[in-house]
Amino acid sequence: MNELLIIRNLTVKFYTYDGVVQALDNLDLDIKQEETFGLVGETGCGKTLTALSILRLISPPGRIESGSICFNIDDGDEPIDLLAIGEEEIRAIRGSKISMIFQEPSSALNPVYTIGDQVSEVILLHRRQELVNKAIETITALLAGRNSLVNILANPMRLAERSLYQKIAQNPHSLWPRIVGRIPIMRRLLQRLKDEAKKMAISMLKEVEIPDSERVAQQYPHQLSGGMEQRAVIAMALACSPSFLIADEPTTSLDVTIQDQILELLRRLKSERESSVLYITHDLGVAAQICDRIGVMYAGSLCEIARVDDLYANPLHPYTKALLAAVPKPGEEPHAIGGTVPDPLNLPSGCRFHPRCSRAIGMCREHVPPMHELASGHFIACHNYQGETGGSSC
Amino acid sequence: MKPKGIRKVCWLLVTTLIIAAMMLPACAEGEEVTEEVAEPPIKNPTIFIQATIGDAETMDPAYAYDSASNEQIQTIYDPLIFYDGASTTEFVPILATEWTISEDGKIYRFKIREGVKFHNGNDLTPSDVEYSFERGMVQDYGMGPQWMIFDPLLGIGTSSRTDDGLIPLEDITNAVEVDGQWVQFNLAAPYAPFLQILAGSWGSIVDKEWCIANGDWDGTQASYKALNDPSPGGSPLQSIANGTGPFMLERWDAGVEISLVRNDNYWGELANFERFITKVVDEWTTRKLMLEAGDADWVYVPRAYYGELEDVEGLTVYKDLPQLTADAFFFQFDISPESPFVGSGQLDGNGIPLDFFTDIDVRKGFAYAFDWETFINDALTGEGQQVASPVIEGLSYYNPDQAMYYYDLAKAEEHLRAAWGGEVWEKGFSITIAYNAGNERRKTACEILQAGLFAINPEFKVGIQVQQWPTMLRGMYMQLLPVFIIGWGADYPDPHNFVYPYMHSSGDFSEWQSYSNPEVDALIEQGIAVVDPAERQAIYYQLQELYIEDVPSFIVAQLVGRRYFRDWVQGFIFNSIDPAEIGHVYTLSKEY
Amino acid sequence: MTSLRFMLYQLRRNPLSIIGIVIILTFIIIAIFAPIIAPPPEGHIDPYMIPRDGYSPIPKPPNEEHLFGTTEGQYDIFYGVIWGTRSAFRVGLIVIGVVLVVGIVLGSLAGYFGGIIDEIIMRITDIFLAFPILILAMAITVALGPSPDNVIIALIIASWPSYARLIRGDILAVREEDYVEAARGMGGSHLRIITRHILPNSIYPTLVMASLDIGAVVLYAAALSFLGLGAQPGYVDWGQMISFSRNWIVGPPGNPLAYWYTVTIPGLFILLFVLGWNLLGDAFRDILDPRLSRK
Amino acid sequence: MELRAYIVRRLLLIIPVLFGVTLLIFGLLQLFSPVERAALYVTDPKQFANIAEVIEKYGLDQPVWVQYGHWITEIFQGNLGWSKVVSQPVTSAMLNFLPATLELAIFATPLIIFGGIFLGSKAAAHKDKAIDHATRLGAIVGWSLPTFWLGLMLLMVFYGLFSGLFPPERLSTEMNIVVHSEAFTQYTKLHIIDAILNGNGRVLLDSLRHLVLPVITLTVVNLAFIMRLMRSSMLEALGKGYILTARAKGLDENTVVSKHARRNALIPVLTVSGYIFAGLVNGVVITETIFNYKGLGWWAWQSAVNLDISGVLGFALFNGVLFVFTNLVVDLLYARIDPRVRLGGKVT
Repeated sequence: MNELLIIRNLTVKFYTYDGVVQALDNLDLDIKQEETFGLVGETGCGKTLTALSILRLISPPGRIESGSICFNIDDGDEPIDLLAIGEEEIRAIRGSKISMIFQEPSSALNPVYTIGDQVSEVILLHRRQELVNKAIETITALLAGRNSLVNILANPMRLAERSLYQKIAQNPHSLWPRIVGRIPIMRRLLQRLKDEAKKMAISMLKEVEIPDSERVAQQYPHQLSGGMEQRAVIAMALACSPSFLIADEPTTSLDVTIQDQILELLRRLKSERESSVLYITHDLGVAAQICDRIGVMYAGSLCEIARVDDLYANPLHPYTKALLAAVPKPGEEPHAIGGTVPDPLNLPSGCRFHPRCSRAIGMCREHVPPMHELASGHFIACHNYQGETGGSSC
Repeated sequence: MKPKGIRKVCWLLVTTLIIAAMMLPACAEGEEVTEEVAEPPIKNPTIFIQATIGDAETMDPAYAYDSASNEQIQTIYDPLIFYDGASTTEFVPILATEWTISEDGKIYRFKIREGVKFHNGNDLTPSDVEYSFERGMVQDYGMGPQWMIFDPLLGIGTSSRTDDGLIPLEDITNAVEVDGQWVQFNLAAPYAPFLQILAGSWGSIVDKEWCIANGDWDGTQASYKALNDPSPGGSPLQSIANGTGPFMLERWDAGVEISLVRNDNYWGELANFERFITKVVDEWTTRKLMLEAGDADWVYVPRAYYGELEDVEGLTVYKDLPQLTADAFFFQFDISPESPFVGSGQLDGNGIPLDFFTDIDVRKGFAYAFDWETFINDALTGEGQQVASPVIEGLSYYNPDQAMYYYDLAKAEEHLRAAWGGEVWEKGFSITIAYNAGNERRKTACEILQAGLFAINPEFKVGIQVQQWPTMLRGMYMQLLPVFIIGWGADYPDPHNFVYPYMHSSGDFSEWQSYSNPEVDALIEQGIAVVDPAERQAIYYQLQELYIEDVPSFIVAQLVGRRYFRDWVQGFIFNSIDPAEIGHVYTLSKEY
Repeated sequence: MTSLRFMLYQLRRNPLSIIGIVIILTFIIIAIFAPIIAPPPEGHIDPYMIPRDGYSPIPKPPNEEHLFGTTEGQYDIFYGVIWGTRSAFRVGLIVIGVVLVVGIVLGSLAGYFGGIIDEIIMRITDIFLAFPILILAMAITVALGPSPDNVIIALIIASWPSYARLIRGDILAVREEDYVEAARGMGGSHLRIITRHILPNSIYPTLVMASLDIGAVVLYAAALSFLGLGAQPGYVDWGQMISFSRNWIVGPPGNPLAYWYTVTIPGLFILLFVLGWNLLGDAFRDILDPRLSRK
Repeated sequence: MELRAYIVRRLLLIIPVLFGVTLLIFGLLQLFSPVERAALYVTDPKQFANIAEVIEKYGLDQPVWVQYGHWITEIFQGNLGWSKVVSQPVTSAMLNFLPATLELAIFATPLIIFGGIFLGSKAAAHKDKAIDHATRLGAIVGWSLPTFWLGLMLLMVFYGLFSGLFPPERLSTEMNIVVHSEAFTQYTKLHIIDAILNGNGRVLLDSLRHLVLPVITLTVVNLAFIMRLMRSSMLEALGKGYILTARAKGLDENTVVSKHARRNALIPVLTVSGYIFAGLVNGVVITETIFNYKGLGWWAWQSAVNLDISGVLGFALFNGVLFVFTNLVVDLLYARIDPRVRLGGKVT
């Protein structure tokens, strides 16, 4: 299996009024083709930041300090470093190759535009070529139609329309659509593109199992239930068939029954589209349901990565163990993790977890434990396991 | 990015064009100026433009009682006679070609000019003249000018409405009669200033036929009842005009401007201007700039700003023009117990008794404590003069040698020590005097009086209160104000018009003051009834002396005014009674 | 402690707000020490009336005796602007103080109880809000008679409704919040719920508006004085002083700026005073606005 | 439709508001004693002799409700009274002065609204950058400027210093005569539009020149208000989740700001348009007074200063009606921009 995404030494800092916060600390992470990688950890440990870094959506006062994020756009092509490319290029990737589903569907959707508009917006943006070709086809079909009075009257207009689209088809960067879009009457010429996008948006809504999708496309976010809204967000994210999907706690704000439906939907779409998923959650149960591999994060760095069954069967890192113990199970008292989440401004030295760790040893205070592969595919960053197997594979 | 750049350039172009277009007229004007170095070209040579404050209230000659309206009306309408140039006692014939006065002074006859046409083409007839005065009396209202007609013709000073209802219509119609080409006025008693009254705008002649057509009085009792005592705007001639004057009303844009056009069928020599425009411009700075730019030929200049125009080029100034108006401090002889301005109401140093000013020593003490010199030189920048009595300069029988009060703290002290058996001096007093809001001149006068009294004795405490106009009027009327400062402007240039309100026991001010002196009353009544100038002079000289003796009030100053015209305006004639500060626009012209 | 540090941090980040604080502090010092900075002359009765040096209507330029010159009527400009600081604070603080109290009381009643009380109070505010503040204040000062106190009354009457509305709106927003429901469930009295639970969570926009409005109120008062409806001539009031200068804006030809000091100095004092409050209000907004503060 | 019911309801609400407005004004009037109110008719003390007659004639000593009854009856007959300051009925005074103010508003309003929105969003999009600081400073100074002071300063420079570049009043004397001549038809009494309809370029230019300073004066303060508001609500909108979504879609920053943020940011701006309206009216009073631009604001000021109660009442009524209608329009716009209002539902 090839790596789709390779993150190396990713460091993100926040420059706040009372000091610099090291939000991500030399993070290394690989995500393979067609796998679902789960990122778990307590709130504020840097899961969402990792996701936003991949899309380069960290906004001030946060800043990506160093590192690289190599992304395999197409098989065979040279992977590109998302942190090194220009703004224009990263925009072309956002929404088309990598897209993201946010935690709160009601705030992720713009309240003043219809669902259809918001879904078709991304299609118009990234699948313009496809739309143009479809439009040319439709117009050609119309031009070949019967010689009715309507057709005779409308044909000159259609010819103009077609030539415009052909211009766009020949040169995707043509200025024509921009110019036409600025002129009020001419703007109508682009309407067909929008209509085509709207059609595709509706079929996308159908795909995410939204019933009565034609009607829903005309509706505004506040008219939908939370589950429906999240489906719409998923439709938006998958509209351009991205090879990499980031799902940031997509089910957290939903009822449990709907949670399951959404998870099922995600699983199905993922396998249909052969894409990889970075699934962020704080819920270990959900992670177990959907993920192939899981990375456990604590205070801005990863402490354990393992295949899902491996992790649950054999958690090694004290933090992972504590997390699993904290999950309530029937008939058992859940064990809360002792101590408190560290102050991001005053991170503990050495292993970030050592003040809360029951197995902390002297070294933990001084040295950051390196990540190393303990067993095949099972990585851990803990001094307790130091030397059990040779170095990490980063 | 490209389209944005283009758009920017476009905007820049458009903006530049607009600005350039706007500057064009200004530049063009500038160029003209540089071409002719010596004298700037006359702006709007065929139009006289004046910028003033306050709009006319009405165009109805019988209703108008404010100078802005009077000014317009006397330009649109003609009276029977008018003042001869600057004189206030000599007259020239206008619509009357000649006139006679009977020996007993009770019958005035006027021969009406023939061949005169109203603006609408109707001919002027003697019955129009009769109608004009009768309709005026018919349409009398509480605050109007018609008392000036009633007083001589019917011998009633105030109103056409008595407790028994309206005065009989016959009384009115019998007062003025047509006799061939002559019109005869039957006076109730001799009335010395009758001719002056006829020269006012209330003496304007209207077109009977046109008036009736416009719903005005048709001679019947019913119409009299309906039209008497109109509300503001209730007169049929409120905003329309049809006179025989040198200008015709073209447009009255209320609050903005009045535009008159020349009457090309005028019976006399035509006016020099095609148009006469009066603009209402409240802001002094704007008026000044209009005058400086030549956009106005005359603007109203408040006296505080005379100095500012001193060195301005291109202006003609007329100085030292005595105004027929005088402010005075009035003492209340019988203060109302409700007055909040008398402190404790006792002579205990914290107030004054209600009859405080009945003691003549108090009044004299106050008069000697007023610093005329400072007031006139400083506050009026020298544009004023001290006068002894209400018979001010510019009125007949003004006695320039009349002795008067002067600023003398020793004398003031002497009188105030004597007042109220020495109690005033011992205990001091505290009163509040009032002036009307917006009148800085009166405020200054109050402050000077305050400072003078304080200088004599620190226990003489004078508070100064600003009051809104209606509140102040109420205070005077209800006798709440122990001392108030207010002024009177002339209706007609005769001393009677001044001594009556200032001194007669039923005069406007003196009645409010509760001032009454039978000797004075008798003299005033006598003064109006005799016609012989020598006799009148004796009476009015005596009244002036009595005013100083009695001090019911004392005159702060008679204002002296200036007129600033563009230097291309010629023909200004100053007549102190003219409601228009520019004089009569008919005499003006624009030329170098 | 953090919040103080946060405030200081915010202030440091925004140099404009520091300027605002400096301006307001300067004005406070001027107001307090007015009798020392510009002592009233001997025998001057009312320190809130500007002393006159003569009665001439022509302004005199700055000289040794009169630091900023004199206006028409020879009122000392320096004295006027220094003592005018006191009346500016007086107008601003009294009006805003009273309006805040009235607004909070009526706004809370309307917002918290709703129903008929809300309807009545809101209809009344509708009536008042149908007049722009300046127009209503104009009408009220006309009716009460022009005086500094009446200007204050007029501005209070004219400006309370917008506060009542604002507070009502903010209260409506938090009324249904869980913690309010909880307090209600625990049987807290209405007064306690309003003062302890609702107001602290809803008053912040009002306070920001109040700090901004102190400047605005002073502007309105000045405008009223300028229009001839405020303080009487000679009272230590900046707007009234500008109205003195109104007719001296443009000097004689050739020297159009001859009387610059009559307009510029009181105008600058108003401008700086209002500017100070606005800068301060902006800073408050940044500090108090939870949305803009740290996440 | 629901919308129609809503409009009808709003229109019905005008009635109690206007009723309250009349009560308020009448209440103010009662602060004057009968003598004082009679004195309102008096301009010269010599007219005061018959004051008792005046009080009786106008029923000024009658109980308040009787007077109010008289007044309200007159109103229902379309008679708003007599405007003393301009010597004509209040209704015709309003009709005469409306076009001038309208002309001013036609130019100032779009400048204020679109300029404020544009600059405000620019500043927010470039928060803490130079453009933000500049516009913020500009807005704060603009907002702190006393309108009357600004107006006088402008007049000093552009009429005094640059001899007559931008003069006060509505038209020059010359053009005023042209406008009132027979060759010129006054279709609307709005000089600009009339000039265009008559094809008279000189009148057009002249009236534009006269509009420059009043429009600037009126615009500065109100523009600052909207700009500040727009900036803060734009900042708030830019922090919302849907902005992140839009960015994650790959939209360019321009589209994110102008399409996704601006429309949401407009909603709070719209809610305070009532204040903008009030600001305009306040500004109009001062601006028209300073520039001797004879419109409704000038008339209102004159009426107030001269204690012309009918005029003040008339203006207040007019203003009240206008205010309610403006709010109606704002509500409709609001519904257009915010589907949550239009379609009913949760408004957060």
